[in-house]
Amino acid sequence: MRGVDKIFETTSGHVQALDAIDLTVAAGEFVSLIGPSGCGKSTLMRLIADLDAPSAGTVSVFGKTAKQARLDQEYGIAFQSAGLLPWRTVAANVALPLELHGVASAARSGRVAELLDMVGLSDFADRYPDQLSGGMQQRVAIARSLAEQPRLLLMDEPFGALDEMTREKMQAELVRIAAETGAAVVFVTHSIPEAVFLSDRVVVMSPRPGRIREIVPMRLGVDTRRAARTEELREERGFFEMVTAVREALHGETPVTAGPRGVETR
Amino acid sequence: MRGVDKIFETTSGHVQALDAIDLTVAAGEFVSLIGPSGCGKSTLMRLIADLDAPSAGTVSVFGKTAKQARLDQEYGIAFQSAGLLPWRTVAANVALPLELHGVASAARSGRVAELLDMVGLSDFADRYPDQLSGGMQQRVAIARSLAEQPRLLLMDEPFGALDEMTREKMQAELVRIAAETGAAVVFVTHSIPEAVFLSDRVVVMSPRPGRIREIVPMRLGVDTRRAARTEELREERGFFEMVTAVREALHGETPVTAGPRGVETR
Amino acid sequence: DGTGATDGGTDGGELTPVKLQLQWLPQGQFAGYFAAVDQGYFEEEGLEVEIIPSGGDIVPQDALANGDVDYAIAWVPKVLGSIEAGANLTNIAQIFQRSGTLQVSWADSGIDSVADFEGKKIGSWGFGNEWEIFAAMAAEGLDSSTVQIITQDFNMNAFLQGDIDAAQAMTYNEYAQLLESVNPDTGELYQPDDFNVISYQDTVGAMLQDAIWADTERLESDEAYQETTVAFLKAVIKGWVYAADNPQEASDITIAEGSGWGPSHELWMVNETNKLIWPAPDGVGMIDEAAWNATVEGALSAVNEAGASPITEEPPATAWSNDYISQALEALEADGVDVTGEGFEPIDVELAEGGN
Amino acid sequence: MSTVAATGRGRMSLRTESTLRVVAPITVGLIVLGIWQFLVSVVGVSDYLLPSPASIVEEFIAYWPSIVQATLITGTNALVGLVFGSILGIALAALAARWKVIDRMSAPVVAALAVVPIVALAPVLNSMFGADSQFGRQAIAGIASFVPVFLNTLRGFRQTTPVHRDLMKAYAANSSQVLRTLTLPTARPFILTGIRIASSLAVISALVAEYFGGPRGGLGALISTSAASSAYARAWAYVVASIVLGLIFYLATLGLERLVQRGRPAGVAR
Amino acid sequence: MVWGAVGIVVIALIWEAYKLLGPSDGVVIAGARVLPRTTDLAMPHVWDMVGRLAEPVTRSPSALPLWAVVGLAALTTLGIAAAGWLVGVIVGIGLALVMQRWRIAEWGLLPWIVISQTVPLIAFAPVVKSWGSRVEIGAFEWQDWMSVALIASYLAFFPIAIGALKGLQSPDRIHEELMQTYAAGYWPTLVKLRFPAAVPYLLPALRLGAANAVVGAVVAEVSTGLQGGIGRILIQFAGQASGDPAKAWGPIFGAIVLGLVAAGSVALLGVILKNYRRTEEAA
Ligand SMILES: Nc1ncnc2c1ncn2[C@@H]1O[C@H](COP(=O)(O)OP(=O)(O)OP(=O)(O)O)[C@@H](O)[C@H]1O
Ligand SMILES: Nc1ncnc2c1ncn2[C@@H]1O[C@H](COP(=O)(O)OP(=O)(O)OP(=O)(O)O)[C@@H](O)[C@H]1O
Ligand SMILES: Cc1ncc(C[n+]2csc(CCO)c2C)c(N)n1
Ligand SMILES: [Mg+2]
Ligand SMILES: [Mg+2]
Repeated sequence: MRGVDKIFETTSGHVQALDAIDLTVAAGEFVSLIGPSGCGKSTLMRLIADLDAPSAGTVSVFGKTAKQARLDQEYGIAFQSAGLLPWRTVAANVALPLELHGVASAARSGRVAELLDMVGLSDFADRYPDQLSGGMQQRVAIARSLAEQPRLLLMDEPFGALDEMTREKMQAELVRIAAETGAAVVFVTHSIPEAVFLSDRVVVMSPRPGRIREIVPMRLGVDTRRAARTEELREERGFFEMVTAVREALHGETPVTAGPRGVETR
Repeated sequence: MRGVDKIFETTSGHVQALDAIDLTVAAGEFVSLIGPSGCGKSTLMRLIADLDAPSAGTVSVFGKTAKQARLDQEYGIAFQSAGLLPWRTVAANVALPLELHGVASAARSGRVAELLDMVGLSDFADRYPDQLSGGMQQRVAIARSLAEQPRLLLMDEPFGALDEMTREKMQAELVRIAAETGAAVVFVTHSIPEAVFLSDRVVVMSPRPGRIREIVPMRLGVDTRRAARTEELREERGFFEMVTAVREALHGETPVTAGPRGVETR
Repeated sequence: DGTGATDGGTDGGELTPVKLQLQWLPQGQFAGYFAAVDQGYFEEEGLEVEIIPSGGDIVPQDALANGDVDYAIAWVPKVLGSIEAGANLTNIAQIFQRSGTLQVSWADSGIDSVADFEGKKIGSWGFGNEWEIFAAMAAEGLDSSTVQIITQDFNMNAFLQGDIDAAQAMTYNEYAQLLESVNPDTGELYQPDDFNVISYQDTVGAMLQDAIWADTERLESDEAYQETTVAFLKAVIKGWVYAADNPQEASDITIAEGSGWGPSHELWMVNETNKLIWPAPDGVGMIDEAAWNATVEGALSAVNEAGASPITEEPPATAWSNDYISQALEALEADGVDVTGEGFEPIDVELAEGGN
Repeated sequence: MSTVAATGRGRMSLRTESTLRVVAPITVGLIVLGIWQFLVSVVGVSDYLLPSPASIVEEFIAYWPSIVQATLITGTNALVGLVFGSILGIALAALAARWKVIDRMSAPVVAALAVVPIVALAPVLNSMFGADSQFGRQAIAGIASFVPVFLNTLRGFRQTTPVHRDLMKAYAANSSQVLRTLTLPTARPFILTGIRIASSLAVISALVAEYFGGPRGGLGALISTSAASSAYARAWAYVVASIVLGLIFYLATLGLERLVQRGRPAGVAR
Repeated sequence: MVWGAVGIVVIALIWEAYKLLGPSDGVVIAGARVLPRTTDLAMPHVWDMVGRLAEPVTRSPSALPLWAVVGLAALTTLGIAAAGWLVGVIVGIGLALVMQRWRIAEWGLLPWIVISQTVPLIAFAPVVKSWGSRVEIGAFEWQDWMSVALIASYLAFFPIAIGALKGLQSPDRIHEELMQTYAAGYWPTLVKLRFPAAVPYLLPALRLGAANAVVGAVVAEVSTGLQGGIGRILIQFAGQASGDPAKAWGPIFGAIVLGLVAAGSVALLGVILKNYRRTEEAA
C-alpha cells in the first residue's frame, strides 16, 4: 500500500478519510489496526478488499491490483456483524462462497464439514443463524471467510459485538486458526488488549485526516511466536507493558505525563 | 437483598435465572456486577428496579419494598442502549422524568440545564438524539437517570455499545458524577478493567443457576477513594493486579495454573 | 283535514312534504315530475315534493317499503318480485302505457326476432331489467341456458365493438346513444337502418314499466295519505301533460334539475318518453288490466340463469289499484285538462354527436 | 393499577393464551350473530329489511349449486388477476430496484393506480378488452393486486444490508448470483406480505367489477341481481360466499407465507 | 419530479404508439384478448382526452368546461371523503387503543377487522343509505352524503386500525420499562411514549386510509347515485362514452388527481410531524 489517499465527497463537502497511508503486510503476519472512531480503519480495509477505490496511491495484494485479487478470491473477509444470510443454515452459509465459485457439491460439503470442525460448530451445521449465539455466529462468519483458503484474511472488528468473555475465547481461537492456515491477517479493532494479544504488529492510527501515527511491534515476553499466545499471556507482565505502549501511542502523548505510576510497567 | 431466587417459565421449561442471591449495597457505594452472559446480572438489576418480581426472597431498597421504591422514584436507571426518545430533543429527554412527575416548567428547565452542564452537553440541548454520537447519547441517558437526584443509580452495561476510547472517557465521567452526587451505584458490565476501574466492590457471578461466586473488594494503590481514579490509574501496577484477581475469580480457578507468568503482578 | 289536499290548497298554509324516489339519475325519462315541480303543480295541490334520484344500486321500491319515501317510480315486474319477497306495495298509476325496451342488433346479423337469440350473446343490464328478455324467450321456447347473457354497462360500446350480438336498449336512451355515435367506416353518425330493432312491446314478453307505487298499508289506513295520493297524481298528470305540450321546455327543466345529458339527447328522451305515455285512451296512468295480467304471466314464465324467477305465484289483489288515478283523472277532466292526449303528436328530434 | 397495563401483558400461561386466541374471535362472532338474530326474531325488525341469519342459511342451502358456480367464476378471475398482478408487480419492482430511472418514472403511475377507483376503470377496461370475456375483471383484479405487491417487493429489494452487499462484492459474485442468493431471498418475506395484502383486494375487485358489465354468473352479478329483486336473504347468501372466498384467498396466502418462511427468521438479516 | 413527468409522457407515448401500430381488435391469444383494442372508442387519442377537458360538457348554453365540472365534482367528493376519513381515523385509532390495552380484545377483534375488508361493501351501500335515512335525532337529520362518508370510513378505518395498533405496540421494551421505572401510568405512557412512537406507522396508514376513503366515497356515490360528486359524473359520462369516448376519461383523471391530493395532504401532515419520524430516515 503506497501513498494511499481516500477522499469521500459528501453533501457537506469532502471528507479526507485517509491521507498518505504506507503499509506493507508480510505473508503470514498478523497486523492490527487500531485508532479512535472515524480514523479510517474500515476505509483502509475496504480499500484492500477493493470494496472502495483509493482516491490516490496504489493498493496491491500479492503483487496484483486489489481488484484482481478480489476477482481471484485471494482474501477472505469478516465484518463486525457476522453478516450471515438468515435463510441459510450454518452449513449453507459457510458453503456460500464455494457455491458462488462453482465448487462441486461433493467437494463443497467436505470442505464445509472441515471448516465447521475447525470452528467447533459441527453439531450446528443444520441450524439457522438466529438459533445461534452471537459468538457462534461470528465463528460461522470466520469459517466462511476461510472457506477458500485465502492467503489474506481481512477482519473489521469481528468481535466488536461480543461480550468480553466470548471475545477472549474467540481471540484464542483466531490465533489458533491463523496459525493453522498460515494466512496473513489484517485485523481492525477498538480494543487495545485485543490488538496486543493477537498481533505481530499494531498499527495505531489517528483521525482527521486518517494517518498512521505509529506502528508498534509486539514482542511478548521471550517467545514472540504465536504459539505462546495462550490465556496465561493476558496476565503476564509483558502483556501489560505492551498494552501501555499502545495506549500511549494512541493517546498521542510522548510518554512524559506525571502522576503516580507503577515504575515496573515502564 | 435476601435469598433471592428468580425462575422464568418458558415454552421449553423453567430457567433458574438467580439462585439464593444475598447482597447489600451501602449508601454511596459503587458495586459492579460481572459474569458471563446469562448469569443473571440483568435479572438481578431488574429485580432491584421492580421491573420483575422475585420468585422467592425479598428485595428492599432503602428499607422499602422495591415496588415502593420505584413508586417513590428512589432510583435512576440507565440501560445498555441509551434509550432516548428519538422525537425529543436532548433537553426534553432529560426533562422527561421531571415532566412525568409534575415538576413545574421553570424548575424543570433549571434542573435540565444543570444536568446537561454536569455531563458537558449544554451546547447540545436542542439537538435530537440521532444527531449525537453514541457516547453523547449515553451521557444524556445518564443525565436523565440523575434528574431526580436518586440515591441509587442502576446501570445495566451502559457503556457496552461504546468504543474503548469513548468508554474510558465515560468511565472517568461517571466516577466524577457519582462522587458529586454521592449516589450508590449498581453497575453491570462485561469488562473487567471497567469494573475494576469504577468499583468499590466487584460482584463476580456464575451462570446456570445465577449465583454470586465471589465479591472482590477493590483496593487500588494506597488511596482507595474515588478521587484517585484518574486516567493514570489504568497504567498502575495495582490496577493490573486487581484485573488479574477478578479474572481469576471469574474463570473460577483457584489461582494455581502453571505457566510463565510475571511474578510481579501477583 | 284542513290541508285541502284535494283542491288547490296553496292558501291552506302548510304544504304537505312528499318524497318521490326515482329509479335512475335525473333525466328526460322523469321529465313530467320535474315539470310538475317547476311549474308549481305540486304546490297548487298543497304538496312540497322532494324528488330523490337513485344510482346504480338503489332499489326504489325498497326505499318505499322501508318508509324512506312516500312514492316510488319502478318497473312492474321488479316490484312484483319485491312484493313476493314481503314488500307491501300498490301500483297507483301506470304512467308508461307501453314498454320502451328494445333489443338491437346489427342490420346484417340476421337477428330480427327473439327466436333468433338462440346461441347468441345477449346484452342486458341486469338489476331486474332482464325479465322482459327471459319472458319473451320463454314464449319462444328458449330458456336462459340457450343464450349467453352479458351484463351491459352504462353505454353501448360493448355492442358497437361486437362483444354483444343483441344489446338491450331503451328507446329513449341507449338507442339514441347508438345514433349519436360515429360510424368509423363512414365517419358519420350511425343511421337507424344500420340496426335491427326488436321492440318488446311487440312480443309476448312485453311488460309494464314506469309506474308510481305507494305503500299499501298506509293507503288502507291513512286517510291523509289517500288524499295526498290523489293530489300528487293530479300534479303528476299535469306535469306529463306539460311535457307532452312543451317537450323543449320540459327538456330544459330536466337539464336544470341536474341531468347531465346534452340538449339533443335530453330532448330525444323527453320526446320518446312522451311516446310511451301518450296517447292514453283510458286516461294517463290508468292500469290496463289486460296489460297487467300479461306482465304477471310473463313474470311467472321468466327464468334467469340462476334458475330464479321474479315471482312464483300471482301477486295479491292489493298490488294495483285504479282508485286514486281515477279520482285524479276525474278532477282534472272537470278542470278541462286533456288526460288522454288524443291529439298528441311527437316531434322530430335531430341527435347531435355525443348527444351534446 | 395503571402500571399493570405495561407489565400485565404476558402474565398468562401459554396454553390459556392459545385457547383464548381461538375462543375470543369466535365469541365475538357469536355475540354479533346472536344480537342480529335477536333483532330480527324477537325485537321484530322486519325480515324484509334485515334477513335473519337463519333465513340466510336457508337460502345458502337452497342456492348451493348456483353459489358454488358463481364462487368458482369470481374466484378464478381473482386468482388469475392475483397471479398476473403479482408477477407483474415483482418484475417491475425488480426493474425499479435495479434502475433508479424506472423507479422514478413509475412512481406517479403507481401512485395513480393506487388511488384509482375500480368503478372508474371497469367500464373503460370492458371497452378496451371486450365485455364478453372475463378479461376485464381479471385485469382489474390484476391492477388491484399489482400495487401492494409492487410496493412491498420494491421495499424488500431495498432491504439488503450493506454487509451483505459488501460480502457479495468480496466474492466477486455476478449480478444474477447476487439476485439469486441475496436480493430475492431478502425480499421474499416482503413479497409474500404484498401478495397476502393483495389477495383479499383481488377478490373484492373481481367481484365489484362484475357490477359494471361483462358476462354474468359471478358473485357480484348475482348479489346485485338478488338485491335488485329484493331477495335480500339470497343476496346475503352470495355475500357470505364472497366473504368465504376472500378468506380462502387470505388464508391461502397467509399459509404460503408461513410455509415459505418456515424455519426461517422473518426479521431483517443480521 | 421531473422523472415522474417523463414517466407520464412515456406512458402517453406507449399509448399512442400502440394505438397506431396495434390491431384494431386488439391481440387475442387463445381466445383471451391480452392487448386492448385500438379503436377510438376503446382508446381515445391522448390529445382528444386532454383536449376534451377544455371543451364545454354539453352544447347547452350554460355548460361549464369539462375540467371545471370535474373539478367541482372532485371538490364535493373530497369533502365527503375527508369526513369519512375522519370517522375512519377515530374508529381506527379507537379500536387500536382498545386492542393495544387488552390483548384479549386484540384476539377477539383483529380477525373480524381483517374479515371486514373481504365484505363487498358495494352490496351494502343501499342498506346504509336506507338505515341512515331513518336517523333523525332532534335537529340533526341524516343526509345522503353521510351515508357515502360512512362507507368511505369503512374502507378508511382498516389500514388505520392496523397501522395504529402496530405503532402503539412499537415502543421498544426498553422505553416501556423506562416509563415503568418512572411509575408512569397508562395515560402518561400513551401520551408521552406510545403515540409519538406510533407516528411513523400511523402516517402511512393515514395516507392509505385517505386513498381508501376517496375510493370508497366514489364507489358509494355511484352506488347510491349521490348528486354532485365525482362518482355521479363517472356513471353519467360513462353513459355518454359511445358518442363521446374522450369525455368518460375526464372523471377518471379527476378521481386519480383527487386520490393523489387526498394522499398528498396527509403527507403534509408528515412534514409537520417530522420530528416524530426521525428514526424513519435512519432506518
Ligand atoms: N461512504 C462514506 N461517505 C462519506 N464519508 C465516509 C464514508 N465512509 C466513511 N466515511 C468517513 O471517513 C472517515 C473514516 O471512516 P471509517 O469508517 O473508515 O472509520 P473507522 O476508523 O472504521 O471508524 P469506526 O471505528 O467507527 O468503525 C470518517 O470520518 C467517516 O465519516
Ligand atoms: N423474560 C425471560 N424469560 C425467560 N428467560 C429469561 C428471561 N429473561 C432472562 N432469562 C434467562 O435468565 C438467565 C439470566 O438472564 P440475564 O439477562 O439476567 O443474564 P445477563 O447476565 O444479564 O446476561 P448478558 O450478559 O447477556 O446481558 C438467562 O439464562 C436468560 O436466558
Ligand atoms: C347499472 C345500470 N346500468 C344501466 C342501466 C340502464 N338504464 C339507464 S336508464 C334505464 C331505465 C330505467 O330507469 C335503464 C334500464 C341501469 N338501470 N342500471
Ligand atoms: Mg469501522
Ligand atoms: Mg444483561
